[in-house]
Amino acid sequence: MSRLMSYREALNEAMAQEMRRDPRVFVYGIDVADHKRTFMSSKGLVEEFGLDRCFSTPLAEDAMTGFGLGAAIAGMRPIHVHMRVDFLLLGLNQLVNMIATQRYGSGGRFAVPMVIRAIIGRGWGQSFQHSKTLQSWFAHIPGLKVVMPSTPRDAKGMLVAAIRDDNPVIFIEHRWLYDVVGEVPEHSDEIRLDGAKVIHPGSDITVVATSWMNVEAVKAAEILKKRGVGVEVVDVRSISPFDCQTIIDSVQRTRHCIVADNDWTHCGFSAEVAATVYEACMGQLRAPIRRIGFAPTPCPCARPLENEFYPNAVSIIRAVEAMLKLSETDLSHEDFYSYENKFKGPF
Amino acid sequence: MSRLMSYREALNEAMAQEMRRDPRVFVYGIDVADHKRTFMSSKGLVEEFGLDRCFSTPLAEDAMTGFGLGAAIAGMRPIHVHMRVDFLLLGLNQLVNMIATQRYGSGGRFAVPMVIRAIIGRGWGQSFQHSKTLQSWFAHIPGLKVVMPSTPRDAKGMLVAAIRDDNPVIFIEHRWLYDVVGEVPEHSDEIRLDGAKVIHPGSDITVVATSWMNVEAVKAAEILKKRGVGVEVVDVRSISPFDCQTIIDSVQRTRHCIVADNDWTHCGFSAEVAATVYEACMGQLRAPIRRIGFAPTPCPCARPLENEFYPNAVSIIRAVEAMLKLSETDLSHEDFYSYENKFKGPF
Amino acid sequence: MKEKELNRYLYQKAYLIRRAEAAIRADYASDKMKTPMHMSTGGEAIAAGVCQALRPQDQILGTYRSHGIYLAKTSETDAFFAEMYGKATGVAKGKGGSMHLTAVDHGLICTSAIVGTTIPVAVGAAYANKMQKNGKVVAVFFGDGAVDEGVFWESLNSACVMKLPVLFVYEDNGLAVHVPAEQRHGYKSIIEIVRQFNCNVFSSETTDPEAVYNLALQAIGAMNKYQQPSFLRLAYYRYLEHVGTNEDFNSGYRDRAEFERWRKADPVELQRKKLGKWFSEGEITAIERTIDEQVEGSIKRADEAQFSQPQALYEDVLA
Amino acid sequence: MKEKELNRYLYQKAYLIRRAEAAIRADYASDKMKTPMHMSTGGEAIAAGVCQALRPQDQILGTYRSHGIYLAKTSETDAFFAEMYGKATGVAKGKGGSMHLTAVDHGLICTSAIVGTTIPVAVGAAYANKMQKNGKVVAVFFGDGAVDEGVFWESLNSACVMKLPVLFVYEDNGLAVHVPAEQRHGYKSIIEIVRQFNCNVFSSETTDPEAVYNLALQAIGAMNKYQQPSFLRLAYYRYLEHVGTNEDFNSGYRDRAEFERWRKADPVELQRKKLGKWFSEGEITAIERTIDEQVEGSIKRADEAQFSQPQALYEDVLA
Ligand SMILES: Cc1ncc(C[n+]2csc(CCOP(=O)(O)OP(=O)(O)O)c2C)c(N)n1
Ligand SMILES: Cc1ncc(C[n+]2csc(CCOP(=O)(O)OP(=O)(O)O)c2C)c(N)n1
Ligand SMILES: [Mg+2]
Ligand SMILES: [Mg+2]
Repeated sequence: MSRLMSYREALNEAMAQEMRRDPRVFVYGIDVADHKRTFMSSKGLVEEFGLDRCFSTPLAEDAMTGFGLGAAIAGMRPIHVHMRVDFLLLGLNQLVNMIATQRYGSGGRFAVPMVIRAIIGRGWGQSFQHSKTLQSWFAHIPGLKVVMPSTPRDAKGMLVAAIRDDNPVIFIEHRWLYDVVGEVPEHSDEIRLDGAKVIHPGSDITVVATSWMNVEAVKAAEILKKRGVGVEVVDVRSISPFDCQTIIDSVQRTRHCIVADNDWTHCGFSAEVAATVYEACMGQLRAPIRRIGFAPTPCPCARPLENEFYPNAVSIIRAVEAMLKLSETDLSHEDFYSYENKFKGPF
Repeated sequence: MSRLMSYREALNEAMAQEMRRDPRVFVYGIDVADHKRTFMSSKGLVEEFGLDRCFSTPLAEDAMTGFGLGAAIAGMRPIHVHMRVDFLLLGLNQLVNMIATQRYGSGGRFAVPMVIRAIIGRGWGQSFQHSKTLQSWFAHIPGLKVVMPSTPRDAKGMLVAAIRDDNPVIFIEHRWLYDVVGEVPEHSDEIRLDGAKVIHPGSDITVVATSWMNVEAVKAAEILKKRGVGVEVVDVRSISPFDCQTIIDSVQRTRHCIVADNDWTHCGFSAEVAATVYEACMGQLRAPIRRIGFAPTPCPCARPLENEFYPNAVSIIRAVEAMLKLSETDLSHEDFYSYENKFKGPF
Repeated sequence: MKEKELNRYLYQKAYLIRRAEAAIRADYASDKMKTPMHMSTGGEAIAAGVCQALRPQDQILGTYRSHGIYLAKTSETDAFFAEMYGKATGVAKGKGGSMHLTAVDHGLICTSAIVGTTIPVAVGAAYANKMQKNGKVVAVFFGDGAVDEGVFWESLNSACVMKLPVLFVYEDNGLAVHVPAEQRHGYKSIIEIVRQFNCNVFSSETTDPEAVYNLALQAIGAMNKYQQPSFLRLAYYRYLEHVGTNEDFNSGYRDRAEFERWRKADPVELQRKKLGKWFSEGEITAIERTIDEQVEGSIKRADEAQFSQPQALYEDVLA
Repeated sequence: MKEKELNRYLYQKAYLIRRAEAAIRADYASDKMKTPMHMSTGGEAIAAGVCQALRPQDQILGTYRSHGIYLAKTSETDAFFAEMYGKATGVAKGKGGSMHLTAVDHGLICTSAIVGTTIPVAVGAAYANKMQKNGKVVAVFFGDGAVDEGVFWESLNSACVMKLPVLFVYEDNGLAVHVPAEQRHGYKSIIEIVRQFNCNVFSSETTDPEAVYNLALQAIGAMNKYQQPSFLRLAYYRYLEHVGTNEDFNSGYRDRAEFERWRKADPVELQRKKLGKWFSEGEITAIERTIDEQVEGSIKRADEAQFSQPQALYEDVLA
């Protein structure tokens, strides 16, 4: 049975069901147990499972990352939550030097079942210290899994899978997705952590997108469909392991590829996608791959600059038109609803 | 006037000359002033400039990274030294959230003239916590410059340029290079921080290499030259800003490209190079680009596994042969001297 | 400085902060200021008192909650409000917003939205000053949440071992977002801990700007005398929500009664009362009117100013 | 446990560590052990005493300098030496080397070559134990360099506020590589600082394994009684160079005379002398011979064992 629910509720349900099923699962992080409950994604957990299994910690990201590792080795299944991926920069020593290597370094004698939820995404002029994504960083390190679900269904199914996985999983959530509503099954079915998915079919061009950029890409696809242009949107979902085959299959059909990554492009995940697609589709591409991402600058605060910094459906439409040598679509009557309004002020 | 000197001596001379020239320059970091002087690269600096300008610090990478930022804004030109790039993982919050953004965040009101020297490279079974490179991480972040010189001449000239640059520069040194000897000018001439360089000419195939992989690539080129195969080696030198034009020019001549990066490949700098070259050379490449890097695992300790983990001249030779559809060269009489012997035990 | 003059300055600073934030509160709902606001209201004594004790060439650093120290150190409101409105005339041309204030000419080095991050930066600036023998004092403001972070301890330890002229100003409101200090601190008293370092320690619960000023002078004096850092703990009550411009006494994590207690010793009112000793009510009102006009003028200019041009996005990344 | 038995156990542990490291020293120059060696020699009392105070199910974590605690906790040498020689039969199949020892069945969780990194891991393990109500004690060993790092303070604070059963063992040799503590610590006494936390504090300069054992028992007792962490400072002298198997008294940063002073109270000799109370010289020698043979046998097997196959490189990355 499926019901409609928001991405936020889907995350919440995944955690609640897993905590009911498995007493080893617990959730912790700065402010997770306060009345705002990490944008309400941990709503009800304190009430149902108590402060032992859902708690706020001192402001100590480095230690609290290692804390999760210790708890995982000693038999628990921790979920560490970061209100902003930027704060995880304080925990990278533990993540990279310790968490990613401990199974290998013990010759496989133990596993590290741990989930790190990190929230990304635009806010309200939050500027350069609250706006990073960093999926290419995490994916670069062997020993970590990295996923970025973009629908409520995937949010639930992939979070369930991540919690049950015996490896460290970095689970990256764009906050504008929190209010996206979709069908979500009641049961806690796992959705695999290593599969891309075609979320909008089309035969003229492939747009490979991550996280929020899928919403923008689907919007672009819907608009272009009206003039008969078929945009296939592939939601990468898993950054590492990376399911390149689904993408390659699509590009081999459309022979055109745009990568719309929710991040900077230089040395980013979009480079990995482009390099992989080029290699597999040598001689089959009709045009060079176009990579779309953040402007190569720190993120500015003021709205007009911020709007320049972030790519969106319009950037994708213009890139498709350029690649397919089409005239510019008249967008003056299109309604580009922004989820940002749901996150209105102050943060 | 040029003399022969080692990479180690070249680094030392660059720092000494700049410290003589500019009283604002100082060098600091864990153990920089002890009797081992960071593999002797800071030899003589304490004696000539005193402990105020060359000092060891508490073990506090996070604070000491921010310390450099503060000193730079307040008028100094700090050089922060890390015996291992892996230790810089403790300073990434300062590096990424603060150092890379402060100029932007002040609307350009001040600059951050700071050099971070980080040593990389194989040692003596040092395994997974002392073997990372991370150039793609640094290069991914706007606001940082990232360089990896591979010759004594470049070590000196680029370190001089980095010290004089008004931006934060990450200066990555492979320890096996420390004993490489070459011509180095006496004067402190700057070598630009944004230029790749052809270090071995050839017309059949381009090998784009970073850091130590240049030594391996040149060795491969010399061996293959004997059978008439022309390998052009391009030393990237600058990871960010990235001089793609020199590479593209070479590949457009040779129509074959191998990227030999001193790092993991997934979401690494080699992906950026490949994506960029593919884009610029659409329809001109005779074969898919081959990316060579570390095995996708943490670095193991035991020598036979370590040897599998690291690519070398032989991996490059085999890749060239495969791409050019040549038979395997007989390497049984080749002498693959390893600089590792100079770094023999224990670290 | 004469007592009268000193107290007038202190009031001007405190009133300016209160007044400027009131103006932000009044216009924030219009959505023109698209930047997350962390208000200083309630903590004016600290900003006014410490900044008054510093000289123009002395340097300060702060957090995302730094309207107070910006205004107290600079007395400037044009570039301040322009930044709140995201305009090209702002301190950072609109690139930084409320959480990233700089005023290099006035000695405000920077403020930061990542907890604890400016503490080591202050230590480095102190080192630079020591090397340059310029006699500058660096003061860094941070909260009771920041001391949870390892970087505070690394910085404190490093400054103490290096004997650097840095003043650590611990702004103790007992909360990190909504989590009280008792749930985050595994000790009874931070000052007893810091006392064990080679550091001078001062502490007070006062809301009187003048008392803060005197304590800051002492702390700076000790720093110079003993050639080691000083640590100054100052308690205050955060009147408004953690981020945003509203009260939040109905959200359950704290009690309005506590606010009412602190409100009785409101720093701005307290300082105003003291002025009565030297100034008539009319004179005080005149001081206030001048500041009101300054603020209103700055807001008007900020509102009318242009945003940075789109290409400004790409500027200032590298020198 | 009877005093006699206890002292024999302590001597067996101390002698095993000394003997195993002597064997490493003897063969290191042959280059068969291609892994950076940080020797425990001189610190045997700490490893033997603390591990003797722990039960088999209790857990420990350490640093790159952890031969001592591995041997004291496991009394095992086959997998140990195989790891030194990089062989498939090693604790980590040769993937870890000297700096990365694990022995999950014996309660050794892990050791790490990045200073300070296992401290928070211990705190997390303590939390897991508390949740699982399994009564296990976690002890984490770290040096006087590790407390320079912020993560020590974050971990200490978190363990204190969460009231976790974790024993912090501060192995104080006064050096981080070659830099003395005075040049890194901005305070006189770490234990006075830690006393200000909600933590039981113990400290000693003893090199007597039995004294360490007794102190560790006290520290664990206090931990259980007061339901809060304990901090145990134990001084010792590092006999050999920071990394490597040689002495380094000629490199100028420390004095052989200091070594000679400590050498008079050498932990292994001290414990051996005490055994005279219960054992004849012949009995003691027999104890030693058994260990000698164990070590020699393990080295022989390690030397003869196979390296992991090349494809093993790719195994154990993910579960
Ligand atoms: C490293 C980091 N972790 C978490 C946050 C989220 N955060 C923002 S403010 C804050 C509380 C800080 O409390 P305190 O230092 O007492 O300052 P106050 O807000 O009370 O002025 C937190 C946890 C952050 N900005 N940076
Ligand atoms: C984070 C980090 N910084 C620097 C180093 C280099 N390093 C290795 S051991 C060491 C000294 C540690 O001293 P201490 O904690 O006292 O341990 P000891 O070696 O004395 O046992 C340093 C600086 C490291 N391994 N990790
Ligand atoms: Mg606070
Ligand atoms: Mg030590």
